[in-house]
Amino acid sequence: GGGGDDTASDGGSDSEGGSDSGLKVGLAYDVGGRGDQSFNDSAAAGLDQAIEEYGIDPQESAAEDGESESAREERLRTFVDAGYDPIIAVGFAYEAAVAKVAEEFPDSHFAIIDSETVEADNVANLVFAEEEGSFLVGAAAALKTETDNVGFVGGVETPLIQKFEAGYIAGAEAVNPDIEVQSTYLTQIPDFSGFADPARGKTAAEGMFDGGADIVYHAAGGSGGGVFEAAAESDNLAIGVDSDQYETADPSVQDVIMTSMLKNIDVAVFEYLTAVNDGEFPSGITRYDLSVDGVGYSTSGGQVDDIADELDEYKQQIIDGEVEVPSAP
Amino acid sequence: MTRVLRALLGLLAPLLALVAAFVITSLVLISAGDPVGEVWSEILQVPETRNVANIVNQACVLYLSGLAVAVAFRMNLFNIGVDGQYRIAAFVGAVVAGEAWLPGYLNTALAIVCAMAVGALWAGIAGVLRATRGVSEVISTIMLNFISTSVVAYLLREAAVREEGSNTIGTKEIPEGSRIGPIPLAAADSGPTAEIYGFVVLAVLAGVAYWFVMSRTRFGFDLRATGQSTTAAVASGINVRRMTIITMMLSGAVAGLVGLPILFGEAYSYGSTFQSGLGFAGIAIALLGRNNPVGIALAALLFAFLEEQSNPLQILVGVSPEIVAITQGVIVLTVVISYEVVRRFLTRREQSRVAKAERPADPAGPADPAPTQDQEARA
Amino acid sequence: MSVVTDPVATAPAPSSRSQRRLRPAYWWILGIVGFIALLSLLERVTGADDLTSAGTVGATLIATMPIMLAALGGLWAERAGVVNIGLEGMMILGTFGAGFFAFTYGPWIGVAGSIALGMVGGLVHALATVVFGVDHIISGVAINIIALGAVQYLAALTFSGVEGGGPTQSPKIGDVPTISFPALGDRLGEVEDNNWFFVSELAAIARALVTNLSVLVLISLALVVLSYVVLWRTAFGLRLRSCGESPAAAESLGVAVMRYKFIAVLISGGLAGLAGGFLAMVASSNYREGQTGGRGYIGLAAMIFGNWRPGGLLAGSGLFGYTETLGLRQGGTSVRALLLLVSLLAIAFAIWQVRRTNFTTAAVVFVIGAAIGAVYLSIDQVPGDFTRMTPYVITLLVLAFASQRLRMPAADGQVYRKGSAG
Amino acid sequence: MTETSSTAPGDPSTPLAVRLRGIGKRFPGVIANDDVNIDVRRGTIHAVVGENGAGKSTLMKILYGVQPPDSGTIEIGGSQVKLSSPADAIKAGVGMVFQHFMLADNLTVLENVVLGAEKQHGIGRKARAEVRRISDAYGLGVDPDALVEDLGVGARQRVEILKVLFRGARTIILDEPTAVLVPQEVDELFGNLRELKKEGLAVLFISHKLDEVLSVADEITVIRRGTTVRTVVPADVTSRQLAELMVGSELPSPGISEKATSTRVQLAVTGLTLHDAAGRALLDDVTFEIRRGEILGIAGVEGNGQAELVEAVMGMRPGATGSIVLTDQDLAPMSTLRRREAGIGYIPEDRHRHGLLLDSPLWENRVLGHQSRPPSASGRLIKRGAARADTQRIIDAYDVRTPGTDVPARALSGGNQQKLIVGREMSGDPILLIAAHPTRGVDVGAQAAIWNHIREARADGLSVLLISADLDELIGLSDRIEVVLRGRLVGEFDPSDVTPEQLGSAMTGAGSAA
Ligand SMILES: Nc1ncnc2c1ncn2[C@@H]1O[C@H](COP(=O)(O)OP(=O)(O)OP(=O)(O)O)[C@@H](O)[C@H]1O
Ligand SMILES: Nc1ncnc2c1ncn2[C@@H]1O[C@H](COP(=O)(O)OP(=O)(O)OP(=O)(O)O)[C@@H](O)[C@H]1O
Ligand SMILES: [Mg+2]
Ligand SMILES: [Mg+2]
Repeated sequence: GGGGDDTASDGGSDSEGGSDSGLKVGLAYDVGGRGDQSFNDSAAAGLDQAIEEYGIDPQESAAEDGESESAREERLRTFVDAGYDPIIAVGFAYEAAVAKVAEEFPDSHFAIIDSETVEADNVANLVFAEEEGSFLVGAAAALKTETDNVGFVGGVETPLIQKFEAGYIAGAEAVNPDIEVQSTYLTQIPDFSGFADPARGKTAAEGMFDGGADIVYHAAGGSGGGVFEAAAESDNLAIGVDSDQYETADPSVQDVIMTSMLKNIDVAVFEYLTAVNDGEFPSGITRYDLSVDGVGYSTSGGQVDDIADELDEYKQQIIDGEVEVPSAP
Repeated sequence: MTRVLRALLGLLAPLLALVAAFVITSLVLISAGDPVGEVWSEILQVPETRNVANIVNQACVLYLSGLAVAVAFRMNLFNIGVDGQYRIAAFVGAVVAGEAWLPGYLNTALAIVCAMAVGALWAGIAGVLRATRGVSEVISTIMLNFISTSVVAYLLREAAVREEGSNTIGTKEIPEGSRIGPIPLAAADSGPTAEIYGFVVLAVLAGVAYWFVMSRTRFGFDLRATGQSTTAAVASGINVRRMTIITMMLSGAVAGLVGLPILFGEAYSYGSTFQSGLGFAGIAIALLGRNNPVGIALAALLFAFLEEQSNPLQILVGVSPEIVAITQGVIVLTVVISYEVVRRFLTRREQSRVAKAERPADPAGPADPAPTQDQEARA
Repeated sequence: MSVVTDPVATAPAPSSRSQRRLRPAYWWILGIVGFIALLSLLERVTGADDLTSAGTVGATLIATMPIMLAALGGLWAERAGVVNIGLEGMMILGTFGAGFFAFTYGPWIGVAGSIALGMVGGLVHALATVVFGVDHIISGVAINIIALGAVQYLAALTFSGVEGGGPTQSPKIGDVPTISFPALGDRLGEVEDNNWFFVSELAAIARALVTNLSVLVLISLALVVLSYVVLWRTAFGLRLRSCGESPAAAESLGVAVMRYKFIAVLISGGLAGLAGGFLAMVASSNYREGQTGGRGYIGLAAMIFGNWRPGGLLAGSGLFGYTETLGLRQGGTSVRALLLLVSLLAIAFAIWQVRRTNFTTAAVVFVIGAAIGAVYLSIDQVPGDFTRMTPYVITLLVLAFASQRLRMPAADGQVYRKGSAG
Repeated sequence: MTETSSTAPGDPSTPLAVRLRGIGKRFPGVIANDDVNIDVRRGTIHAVVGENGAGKSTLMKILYGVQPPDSGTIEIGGSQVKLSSPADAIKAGVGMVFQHFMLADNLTVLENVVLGAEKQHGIGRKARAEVRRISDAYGLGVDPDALVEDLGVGARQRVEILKVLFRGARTIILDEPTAVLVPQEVDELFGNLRELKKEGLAVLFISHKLDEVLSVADEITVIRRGTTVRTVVPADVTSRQLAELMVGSELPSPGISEKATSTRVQLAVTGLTLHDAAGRALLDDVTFEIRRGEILGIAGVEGNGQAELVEAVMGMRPGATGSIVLTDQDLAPMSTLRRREAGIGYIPEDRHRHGLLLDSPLWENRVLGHQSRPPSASGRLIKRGAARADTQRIIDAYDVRTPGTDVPARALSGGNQQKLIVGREMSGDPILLIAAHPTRGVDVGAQAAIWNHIREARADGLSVLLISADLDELIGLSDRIEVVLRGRLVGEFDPSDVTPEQLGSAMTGAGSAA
């Protein structure tokens, strides 16, 4: 059977600790689904934690590449018809679908990640300040680089990924206005293979390392594995994205992951489900930014411990509004 | 007599294929340990009204794509580039419609014409390269697909309007007056989703036009003749180069329509989540429909049906919906195989009729075919 | 008498073919040397120093191999007269085969697994086209659909819930060994850094070849040579090619046409599968859904580009891998340098056309060349969107100038039925 | 039969090379062969004649293992054999040269020859030497490293024979080998055959040209409707008797041709010149006129510019210069279609490549080339009903044997396909007919019918440009003959007082122009 089923029910049966809340939660992933080692996985982690603690009854389904709008809508409707409530849509691709289906089913509840444009009483918008987290790892890169040259590899050139790029560049330039930041994207819309092509990711990163960079940050989903490999092979460093990739990466490349930009979708999903479990259905925008630790950077591996103070200072400045982080390059 | 037989066999072939696809898919499911019965009962259940609407809508889009491929196929040109053509055409159509230089439906008409023109020009590049430089249209359209991705991505970023806080970008929305209104499928209580694109009407018209041009006009005759034999076409006075360019452009113009039902009936703008990959589906559908307008329609409906019905598989049965891709592919393959079997049968009949006509005094008397001896049956 | 006919319809002039056959054997070497010299000149003029760096060469090798293997797969099938547009699907099967078998049993079994799964695709294609006489394009398209669906389905079945894996990707898989001569590499690196005209470029290439060179790259290159030897220097190859040139003639001489076609398509599938395996194991280190990214189609294009010859398809896929690599690495500067090259070549071509009194062609080409030159002068960096088009545009350009000399096997794509001899 | 062979033909004591007994072969609805009995003796040339579709090729394919017989036995060299593939036949010492050449154009002569027989001498140097040796021994003059594509028909034929000899065949089948050859080439071929005969080989030989058959064969077997009618010796029969044996009834005498030539010039070609890509002249300053009601025959060895001449007049060759005037219209700037509309009918040399859409029904083939004219079209539309009706008219008038107008052209035999083409090109009352090999591969009955149609139309004022490799046809039909050599017109002959031999020597450049 489809993977979502197996893993989800595994999680369910493990849930000794939680009281059986009887909640039926539907999770509609973006392309890639659970196991993409990227942001879908992050959402899945939040769900798993909720399963553990509240013993909810989950169901998952992933989008297919290039699918039609109606397929996304139908996915949500199928959840509704099958009695799932709430339904969490992972990714901005569901923006239009959630808007439409939420209107059709005012009694059901929805959450959408990465979109704040859907306005409805039964929709919660869980959004992130990716640029702020990226700012911090950009600053970290600038502090750590020995060549004053760092890189950014984006998977697919979308406004979302451009936010990562913009924050990263701003952070690097905040530390060193003269720093050179090389930046590239692997593919463009609608070719989303840039999130799944480690070979290209590796080539792009190698180009940056050969071009003088010694740290490369990726926001390229599955292609990021190639970036890590390129760093490992050339004795340089890389920065992970979304989750703490030091934890999940293969041991052979673990050491090159200096830090990761954390986008705590798991936290967002878990917090949302906690609220639901408590009987309230949040709606409207919840912004996960630095001030609530919705984004940040990871410290496992200890490679950024020596600059933690400087980074925390930047963090405070951003929270205080002293530093404005751009969200578009 | 033969016509009736032909029609019967024509129906038999796809049926055979469906059965074969059913069996093969079931075997895959069984060997993977998935619940075969549940999968089929989910897929084969009667769709609800809103699903019917989705199926028709999706089929409309696939139909146009299949038609675009078929136009070129009829001339033995293989337009793999419908994907790129519809993408760039839908983008231009969206920009034009979004700018709303003209009021109401004039704007719509202008956008449609622009989209078709852009599709035609983009495909025309491949046509010109083929006609004047002998470049295989297979390669050039593959290359043009990739190029159009970059071009559209670049232009989209230039032209995009981006809502504050949104992670998607898109062209300006088409004003209400220029949208193509939906056709409600059933009583209002089935909800707003049970509507089909108004564009379906245009798709049907496109199909009729295709049929008429191909089978009733001199242009269609020239096109088909060139497709069958370039050399005979040249000898009969057809300008093959011109036909190549025109046919590619025509194919591209139809490809230009592919994205428009979505654009005018649902999305109202071209953006990051616009449906992709329709051109490749069109190839399979044109092949499945044997370049025949009705066949293409049936193929498109079948594909759309399978897509729609498989969508909830993961949620309700726990089986990955990709299983229907196997079904679709197997159908394409088995349909052709069963047509081939039927064709051989008919050819053999034809042969024997001709032979009887050629030698009326044949001592064999009435035909007594001995199929076991037949060359082709052994092959 | 200005009526034009399709180039396909007019018989090719025999003399041009005879001339081509007389081309000396060292033509290739001369061409490569000339190309390197041209690039190193270009580097000096434009300052785009990534054009021939060891990194570029190494990445080019990696980017080239999957395309080349797919193209080689196409070559085998088409030389036997079967068009294989299903290369993409067989390649997809190969990526999964590598992912699954390498994960379960280790890298070499992974290689074997990718080949085996590719061959399964080849088997379906062979059954459909050779045995059932299905149109080759239809079968290929169907295989692409089936392969994609099957692999997605299988991956969801096998990798879900596995540590590090998921429905769309396998866990990290081991790689076949690589060969390195660090000492030699360092020496060559020094030469490269000295920036001597031509010598440094050669050193860069040599360095790429002695640094982290995957055994699979060597095997792939050996397969090209092997394919040439088998197809053009053995009786088996002659028979196989005769099935693509004139199956009726072959059958009339006792060649088991169906068997050769069948074998050829199987080998074709195996090579395409290996292309996928290479992608999963060497170019990256796991199976990922959508990993092939249309490289099977590109392989097909490279094969046509290479005139259905092993050397030619190597050049075609190399050009592709090279331009793609340039675009991905320091695309802005490198591709700008290429603009200068294209512009100058176009102008040279225009001048040559003037001498052959083709004034319209000359004018058109000259204007294009001049326009490209103007673009070159007016920008410092080519924007990212356009660097990514480079391989495709270059391929189109080269074909537009060279494709009339291409010649496919005479019976390519035709369905052959047994007993058609006579 | 001047030379002496080691064994006397017809001598029953000569050992048999091939003995066919009771061979039967059915195709769906057709009996291609039925109780065929033939004895072929060693050291003889044995001809097989019969109408189109009589079953000759089928029989030969059976003997060569391409198709299995349904019944009957085959003995080769005295022992019974079962041939289930050409490989078996080759092993048994049988070789075959097919009606349509079985050569791969893109391979070299050597590759074509060794294909399938690589075990004997490999595919390299040894094989090349062997090919040279055989070529020299039989005077075939074949270059092993030439590309087959670059060879003319005669040379291709010799390659085919070489293929057979290379495999050490003792029995050689030649299916209509002379259809595409000019007299000199035919003589060369016959010389080669006699050479083979002297070596003790047996030759089976099919031809529609009965005079040839009578001159070269030692024995002749006539096949009618799949059955052997009789085996005769050339000395005992005339070609007319042979023909009557073939059709099973008396042959109608061909109508006497009366000249209908007027003085009005219908077609005037002046200074027509065409070069190939390498700058070689394919047509060199060709100038001629055809008057109303006149048939101008063009004689020439294949490949001397006939095909180019026809295509240039039809407007299918870009780059041709010179003037072409039809009645008063200058054709030069016109497209092929406009030329057809101006009144040119065109019977192409290769009916499969240029004349037909093989997979389209007959009525669509009727439209081909007439898609802009009534009755098949009006304006931009095709009139299907009218086209069908007119196809039926052609079927009736030209005796095309077919069950209807909706069968695909591929289903018709060559002769019937040709009749359909002739009928189509004659409709719409053309003023000029360009006929390239109008009766190639067509049996005697159909041949006579086609000739009659051309003659009748000429009487009504049709001008004809006739290209043919069949010199008897050329002499019998033409009012005037021009000889073409290397793209130039080198001499004009009056058919009433020229012999094929004279023509032949002019065609090869040996004779001087009259
Ligand atoms: N493969 C086949 N399938 C069906 N019918 C066939 C096949 N081959 C031959 N025939 C039929 O068998 C008959 C004999 O054909 P064959 O080719 O032997 O004639 P032929 O004597 O060689 O004629 P021709 O003089 O035109 O070459 C024809 O009427 C044809 O319809
Ligand atoms: N493989 C085949 N399958 C079916 N029918 C065939 C086949 N081969 C030959 N025929 C039939 O045999 C008949 C004669 O074929 P053949 O090729 O001998 O024609 P032909 O009269 O010799 O014409 P041509 O001289 O143009 O070759 C035709 O009716 C054709 O349809
Ligand atoms: Mg015959
Ligand atoms: Mg014949």
